[in-house]
Amino acid sequence: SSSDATTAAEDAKTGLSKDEISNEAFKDLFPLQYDSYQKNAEDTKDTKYSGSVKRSKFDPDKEPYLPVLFNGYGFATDYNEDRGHIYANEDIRTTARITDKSIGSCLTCKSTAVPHMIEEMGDDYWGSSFNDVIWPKAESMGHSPIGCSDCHDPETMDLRITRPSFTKGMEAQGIDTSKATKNDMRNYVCAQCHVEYHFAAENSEVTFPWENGFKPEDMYQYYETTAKENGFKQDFIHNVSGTPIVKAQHPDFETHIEGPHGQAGVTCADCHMPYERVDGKKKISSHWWQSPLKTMDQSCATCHSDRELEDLEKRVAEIQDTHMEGLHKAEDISISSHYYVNKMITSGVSEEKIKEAQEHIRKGQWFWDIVAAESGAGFHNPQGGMKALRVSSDESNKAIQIATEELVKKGVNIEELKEEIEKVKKAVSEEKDNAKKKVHATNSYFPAQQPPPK
Amino acid sequence: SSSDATTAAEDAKTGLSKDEISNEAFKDLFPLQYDSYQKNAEDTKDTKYSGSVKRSKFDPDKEPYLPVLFNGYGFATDYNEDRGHIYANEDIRTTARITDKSIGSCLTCKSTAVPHMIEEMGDDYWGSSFNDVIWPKAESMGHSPIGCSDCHDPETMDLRITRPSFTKGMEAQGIDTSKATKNDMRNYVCAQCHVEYHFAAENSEVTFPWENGFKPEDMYQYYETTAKENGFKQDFIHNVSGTPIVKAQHPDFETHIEGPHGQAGVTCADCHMPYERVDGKKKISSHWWQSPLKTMDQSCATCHSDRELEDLEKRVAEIQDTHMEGLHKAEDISISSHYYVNKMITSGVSEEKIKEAQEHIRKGQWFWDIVAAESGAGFHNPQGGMKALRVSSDESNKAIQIATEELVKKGVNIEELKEEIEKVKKAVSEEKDNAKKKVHATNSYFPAQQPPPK
Amino acid sequence: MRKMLKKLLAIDKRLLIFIGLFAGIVLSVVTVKTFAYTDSPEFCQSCHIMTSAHDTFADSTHATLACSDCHLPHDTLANKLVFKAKSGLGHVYYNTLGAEKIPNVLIATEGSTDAINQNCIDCHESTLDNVSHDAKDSCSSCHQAIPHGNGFKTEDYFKPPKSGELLENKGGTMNNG
Ligand code: HEC
Ligand code: HEC
Ligand code: HEC
Ligand code: HEC
Ligand code: HEC
Ligand code: HEC
Ligand code: HEC
Ligand code: HEC
Ligand code: HEC
Ligand code: HEC
Ligand code: HEC
Ligand code: HEC
Ligand code: HEC
Ligand code: HEC
Ligand SMILES: [Ca+2]
Ligand SMILES: [Ca+2]
Repeated sequence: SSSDATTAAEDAKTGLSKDEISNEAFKDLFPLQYDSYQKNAEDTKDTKYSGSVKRSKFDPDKEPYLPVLFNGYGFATDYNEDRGHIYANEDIRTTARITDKSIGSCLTCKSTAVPHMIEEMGDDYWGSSFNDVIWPKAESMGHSPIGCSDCHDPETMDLRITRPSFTKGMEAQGIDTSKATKNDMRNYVCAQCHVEYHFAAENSEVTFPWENGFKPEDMYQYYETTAKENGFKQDFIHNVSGTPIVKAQHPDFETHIEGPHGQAGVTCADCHMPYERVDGKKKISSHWWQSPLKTMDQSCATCHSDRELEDLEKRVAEIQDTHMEGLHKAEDISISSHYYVNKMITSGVSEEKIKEAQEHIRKGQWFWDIVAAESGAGFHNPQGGMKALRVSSDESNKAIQIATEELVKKGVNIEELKEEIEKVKKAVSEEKDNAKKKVHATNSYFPAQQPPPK
Repeated sequence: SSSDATTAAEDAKTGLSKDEISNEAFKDLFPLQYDSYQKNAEDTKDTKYSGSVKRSKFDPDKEPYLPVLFNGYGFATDYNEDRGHIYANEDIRTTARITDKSIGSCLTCKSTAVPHMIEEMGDDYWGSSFNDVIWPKAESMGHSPIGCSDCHDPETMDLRITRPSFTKGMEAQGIDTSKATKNDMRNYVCAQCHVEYHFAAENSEVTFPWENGFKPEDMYQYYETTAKENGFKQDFIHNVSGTPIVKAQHPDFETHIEGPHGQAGVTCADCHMPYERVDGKKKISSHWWQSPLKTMDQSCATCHSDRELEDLEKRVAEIQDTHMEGLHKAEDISISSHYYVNKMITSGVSEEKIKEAQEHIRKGQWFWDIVAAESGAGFHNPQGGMKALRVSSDESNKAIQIATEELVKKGVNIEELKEEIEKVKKAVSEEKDNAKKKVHATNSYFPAQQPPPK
Repeated sequence: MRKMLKKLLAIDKRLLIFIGLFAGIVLSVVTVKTFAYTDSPEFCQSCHIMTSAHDTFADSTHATLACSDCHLPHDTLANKLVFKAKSGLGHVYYNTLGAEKIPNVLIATEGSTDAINQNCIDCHESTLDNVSHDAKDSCSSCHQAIPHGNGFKTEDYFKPPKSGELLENKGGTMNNG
């Protein structure tokens, strides 16, 4: 606050190289933050809807029907609860979603080597082979999983943005990130990664769909216009309904920023990196990123000191329960819509009507997925989440209505169709092997619709 | 807090009779509150979604399709924006919803004479003729519109409950209102009137459906079980679809109490009766009940002093815009569902299927109406409102799906049906005379379905 | 607080030194000057953990008051002294012997909230008497930000960061409250 301090601060330097990417190099200078960071490895507790236990999202108490909903895509094979930053490299190496076709872009949010690779390789980074080129290179550079240099300038420890995709995404909305305030930066460092993205058709660059805004409908509009014009049409063709689907991924920043806290100027770091007293008396920003429900006395009480924490916790649970109930309803309607359209295809309904129904499925899936992929189980934006689920159900229902009309015209028995859908769902949920659930999503009544791989 | 003060308070008496019901009797004793009350007559400004201008809810910028949605009920004829308490008697006298068949219960929330009439007449009060018995009696008793004695004990000015329906409604949920805290009372005095009600089948008593809770789904469950067992099946039969409909009314208390403010212990009076400095120096509770958006510096700023009021106002607008957009979508789907079922009836579909579809229409209409009838345009509970709209759309869509299947089987052209629905909506919205809009809701293609009056 | 004292008594010989030290402070209130000093914002702020409470208070409408105007009971002098000694004991204990037990977020204890509330009422009596103005358990239920509440996000947060400030603060001198 005093201007003397400012001058002093400007001269301060860590003595580290500006290219430092190893967490260990920071250890002696910042032992408190380094120790705090190490706790990311210890935190292995579940909360009601999240937490840090590496277990499958397909578990019966989570989202057992995802193998149907993502059928035809890697997310139907292997998809786990996320956990601490320290595991990022381990987890990307072991996921079955990485195959020999995977590209450099997949490392973008996992390793401290990425900014240097982009600098060195230019646009070649994005499309290079993950297994053959990018991973070995990162290892040889001595990288860390999501580490100090991803958020801090090693020379000055200033917060900084290291992923160009973020800067470009904000620019598309007219926001100049170089003018960011201290408060902004406490959102922005997270918003480099905790956001929805796709790979640009041209060069596989990680791209954020923010041109029209951060709301689900804004991003959908982007995918229907600019993305298509640039050649990006879908992430995958759905194996049940043949629909071109845009997969949503962790839009934590977009959701939060449009929610009650984001709109009030509260930032990710306020809840996920609360000040904590360590080492006797010193206060640091926690570098143990986890569910704030585990640290409510630090994460929430600073602002909500007038409320009993127990009441507040109950309130969060209410918000999340309402949200998750809505999510499961919307997913269920989406499942039906896929099978109705599968039946349209096998019953010889006109291409035109099938396409019309698929448009609604695509939109319906986007609007529940953008909510399912978000990590707060509704807390980051309660009204916004529920709105997305309302839109989702409406769209899936429209697909079902178009299908019903055409199927009855073709003499299809709708009762039988409904029974067959229930049978598939039963088969999927009874399959104990999570990796095999996806196999039961199609059968002789509902044959697979995905075009054979090129 | 100090025990001397308490004793003093206990002895304090106004000198007024315990049966005083005229506002004017309080004037000299409490000139500041009395003057504040008088301002209810002056406040004649609109806000974006509410305000105090007496104008039709059917105006194009409000809810032009209500004459379709309430077709067959008084609310399709005359329904206005509510305004100050001081107008309550004038407005009940002039509304076209009062006919020669109207009963005493309709005065329950409008006049200070009501508690005495109930005392005097017992259960005969509820069902007596409004025009012939109740209104003349209230006039002769020298009543006021919603006045001091409705909320205060005239002898002590203590807050009190004067409407037995409220006490009974709370009892059904196991809440003993005689144990209310001071804070509770600042909700309860309003919750005597600003709540959902129906007339009991047996004796027309004003009854609150709270047995299972305050959420829309809790109240709906009550109407599907206890109310039916007690003989209450519907408020009216819908003239387009023949569905037995439960009309929702002003559930402001139920909505607020389940929302973020209600759950945090904030009360109606905190926002709608903020402390204000009048007469140079003295502070009173404002008795000018109106939209708090007109007095944000008193109503909101004390609690939210850490936020810019402009930002807060923008936030309210965002919440309300999102909410009202969802409401209009849900209403639109509900309209379609009514017409689809009308077509089922005229196409000779089986009674059983018609009934099934009507069940969904009934539920769908309840879930948007409980939100439309609430006065905060979504602000009193943003997530809860959006959830109700999600459920509403899902139910209306189910009705449409059942209808589509059956209608196509009967060879009905769905495209034509959709066009006819658009024509009706156009006719309703083009009719300039609000009272005549309802006439265009039925026509030769969609004949009226209401049973002839008994 | 009572639990705290029990713990305190259960510890070791340092206790004696500690009590002696504190008794000294309490006794020295015989001089009016010391008494006034230990009431002042400067004294409270001398504990580095109080910085944020002080800073937020310092640009509030109540900046001309002493901390103790709010934080200590004023009904009787005896009561004030006992309260002061008790909570003072707590604060000093934390800062000397029990540092690792200092909570991450300071929240006023129930006892001190009651004292604070009575002080609000005492000062503002004249404007409160014609209106109950006591709907909630405490004045703070509505006046959430008086006098510390605006502090979590100082204006600083809404300016561009100063280069090097995190480095300078690496040991954690920031936001001590
Ligand atoms: C724009 C940043 C970004 C990109 C690009 C990205 N991820 Fe992630 N990834 C994240 C974030 C943030 C999380 C944790 C949040 C979550 O999953 O909810 C995560 C979590 C994961 C996890 C652990 C949890 C799980 O899903 O099983 C795996 C594995 C993973 N990503 C693999 C990949 C692969 C494979 C790709 C490329 C197809 C990829 N990531 C591309 C940001 C990204
Ligand atoms: C994912 C982003 C991220 C990573 C990774 C990260 N930090 Fe931080 N760090 C932050 C944020 C945000 C702050 C708070 C800055 C502020 O308040 O302006 C911070 C603050 C700090 C501070 C300032 C003092 C304090 O505690 O507030 C130091 C020192 C620091 N970090 C060191 C490290 C070290 C060492 C590592 C690696 C072990 C690291 N950081 C990794 C985001 C990160
Ligand atoms: C460089 C990319 C990147 C940045 C920057 C980043 N994250 Fe993450 N974050 C991830 C990935 C990837 C995961 C999942 C790791 C895994 O599951 O293996 C993750 C996981 C998490 C988790 C889940 C932890 C758990 O135990 O379930 C939280 C919480 C989190 N991040 C918060 C933040 C916050 C807050 C910030 C900013 C201060 C931030 N992240 C910055 C990539 C990033
Ligand atoms: C007002 C507090 C608050 C803010 C601000 C906030 N979050 Fe959260 N976040 C939560 C809560 C509460 C949860 C739910 C945790 C649970 O259910 O266990 C959560 C969950 C998460 C998770 C999943 C944690 C887990 O256990 O798997 C991630 C990742 C996450 N948030 C990232 C972010 C990011 C990135 C931002 C900023 C763009 C952000 N959050 C802003 C409170 C907050
Ligand atoms: C930096 C300050 C800050 C932090 C930290 C914070 N909040 Fe909030 N919270 C706010 C603000 C500001 C609002 C908006 C209302 C207002 O202005 O008071 C709010 C609103 C809320 C609401 C009501 C909105 C709704 O969606 O129902 C809940 C519940 C809530 N917070 C819970 C939490 C929980 C739980 C945490 C910790 C995980 C938390 N908050 C952390 C500042 C904060
Ligand atoms: C349980 C209390 C209660 C009962 C019983 C009640 N009302 Fe009301 N009335 C209200 C409240 C509260 C409002 C203002 C809130 C609103 O309409 O949003 C209101 C508003 C009105 C208005 C003015 C606005 C409008 O709707 O045009 C009229 C007229 C009215 N009521 C007529 C009636 C009639 C006729 C009946 C009997 C069928 C009746 N009321 C029964 C509580 C009640
Ligand atoms: C619709 C309910 C309602 C009506 C009608 C009403 N009051 Fe009040 N009044 C309240 C509430 C609520 C309070 C706040 C009480 C509290 O906080 O304990 C209050 C407070 C008061 C107080 C205490 C001082 C103050 O201003 O807080 C007086 C005196 C008073 N009202 C007089 C009147 C008079 C005179 C009338 C008629 C002109 C009247 N009231 C009509 C609800 C009402
Ligand atoms: C005895 C019944 C009754 C009680 C008690 C009551 N109201 Fe009302 N309220 C009504 C009626 C009826 C109307 C509509 C009058 C009209 O439009 O003619 C109304 C209208 C309103 C309006 C709309 C004013 C406008 O200008 O649009 C507000 C706001 C309001 N009430 C708030 C409250 C609050 C807050 C309380 C409790 C402190 C309360 N009411 C207690 C019956 C009541
Ligand atoms: C946290 C503040 C807050 C609380 C608490 C609150 N309201 Fe409101 N109320 C609002 C706002 C904001 C509006 C929207 C006004 C607008 O759109 O102009 C509103 C609107 C209304 C209206 C319509 C006003 C008009 O202009 O027509 C009525 C009636 C009403 N509320 C009654 C109640 C009742 C009864 C309660 C308690 C059961 C309550 N409110 C609790 C803030 C609040
Ligand atoms: C008596 C205190 C009080 C009053 C008066 C009050 N609020 Fe709040 N407000 C709260 C509390 C408490 C919360 C819940 C979050 C928290 O604990 O800070 C909240 C939350 C909010 C939120 C976030 C929740 C959401 O739904 O997004 C908004 C926005 C808000 N208030 C606006 C208003 C407005 C506008 C008014 C005036 C019309 C108002 N408040 C009046 C105490 C109050
Ligand atoms: C105008 C009255 C007033 C003055 C003057 C005042 N405080 Fe406070 N203080 C409060 C209130 C009110 C609370 C919060 C009580 C609650 O949250 O219930 C509080 C809380 C605190 C807390 C607990 C942490 C927090 O921020 O909630 C600390 C520490 C504190 N005050 C220290 C001080 C110091 C040091 C001074 C003088 C520099 C001071 N106070 C001056 C009224 C005051
Ligand atoms: C010797 C260092 C020191 C001094 C001097 C000091 N405090 Fe504290 N204070 C602390 C510590 C340590 C805590 C946290 C322990 C706790 O919660 O009791 C604390 C907590 C508090 C709290 C929150 C807990 C409670 O008791 O309600 C308040 C309020 C407070 N101090 C006010 C003051 C005031 C007022 C003064 C000056 C009269 C003051 N402090 C002087 C060290 C100090
Ligand atoms: C020792 C006397 C004293 C105590 C104790 C005190 N105040 Fe004040 N307060 C004042 C004075 C003097 C002013 C006028 C300051 C001004 O207008 O600049 C004031 C102004 C105010 C104001 C109006 C200005 C504003 O900031 O909105 C409010 C509200 C207020 N006080 C509330 C409180 C509350 C709540 C408490 C208890 C937590 C409290 N006061 C404790 C003396 C006191
Ligand atoms: C239910 C909410 C609520 C509670 C509880 C409350 N206040 Fe207020 N207070 C207000 C509102 C609202 C105003 C603003 C009036 C205005 O802007 O005209 C206010 C204004 C004030 C003012 C401003 C100066 C003046 O006299 O107009 C003072 C001082 C004050 N309150 C002191 C207190 C004290 C002391 C207490 C505890 C006994 C308290 N308040 C409890 C809501 C509350
Ligand atoms: Ca997790
Ligand atoms: Ca109104």
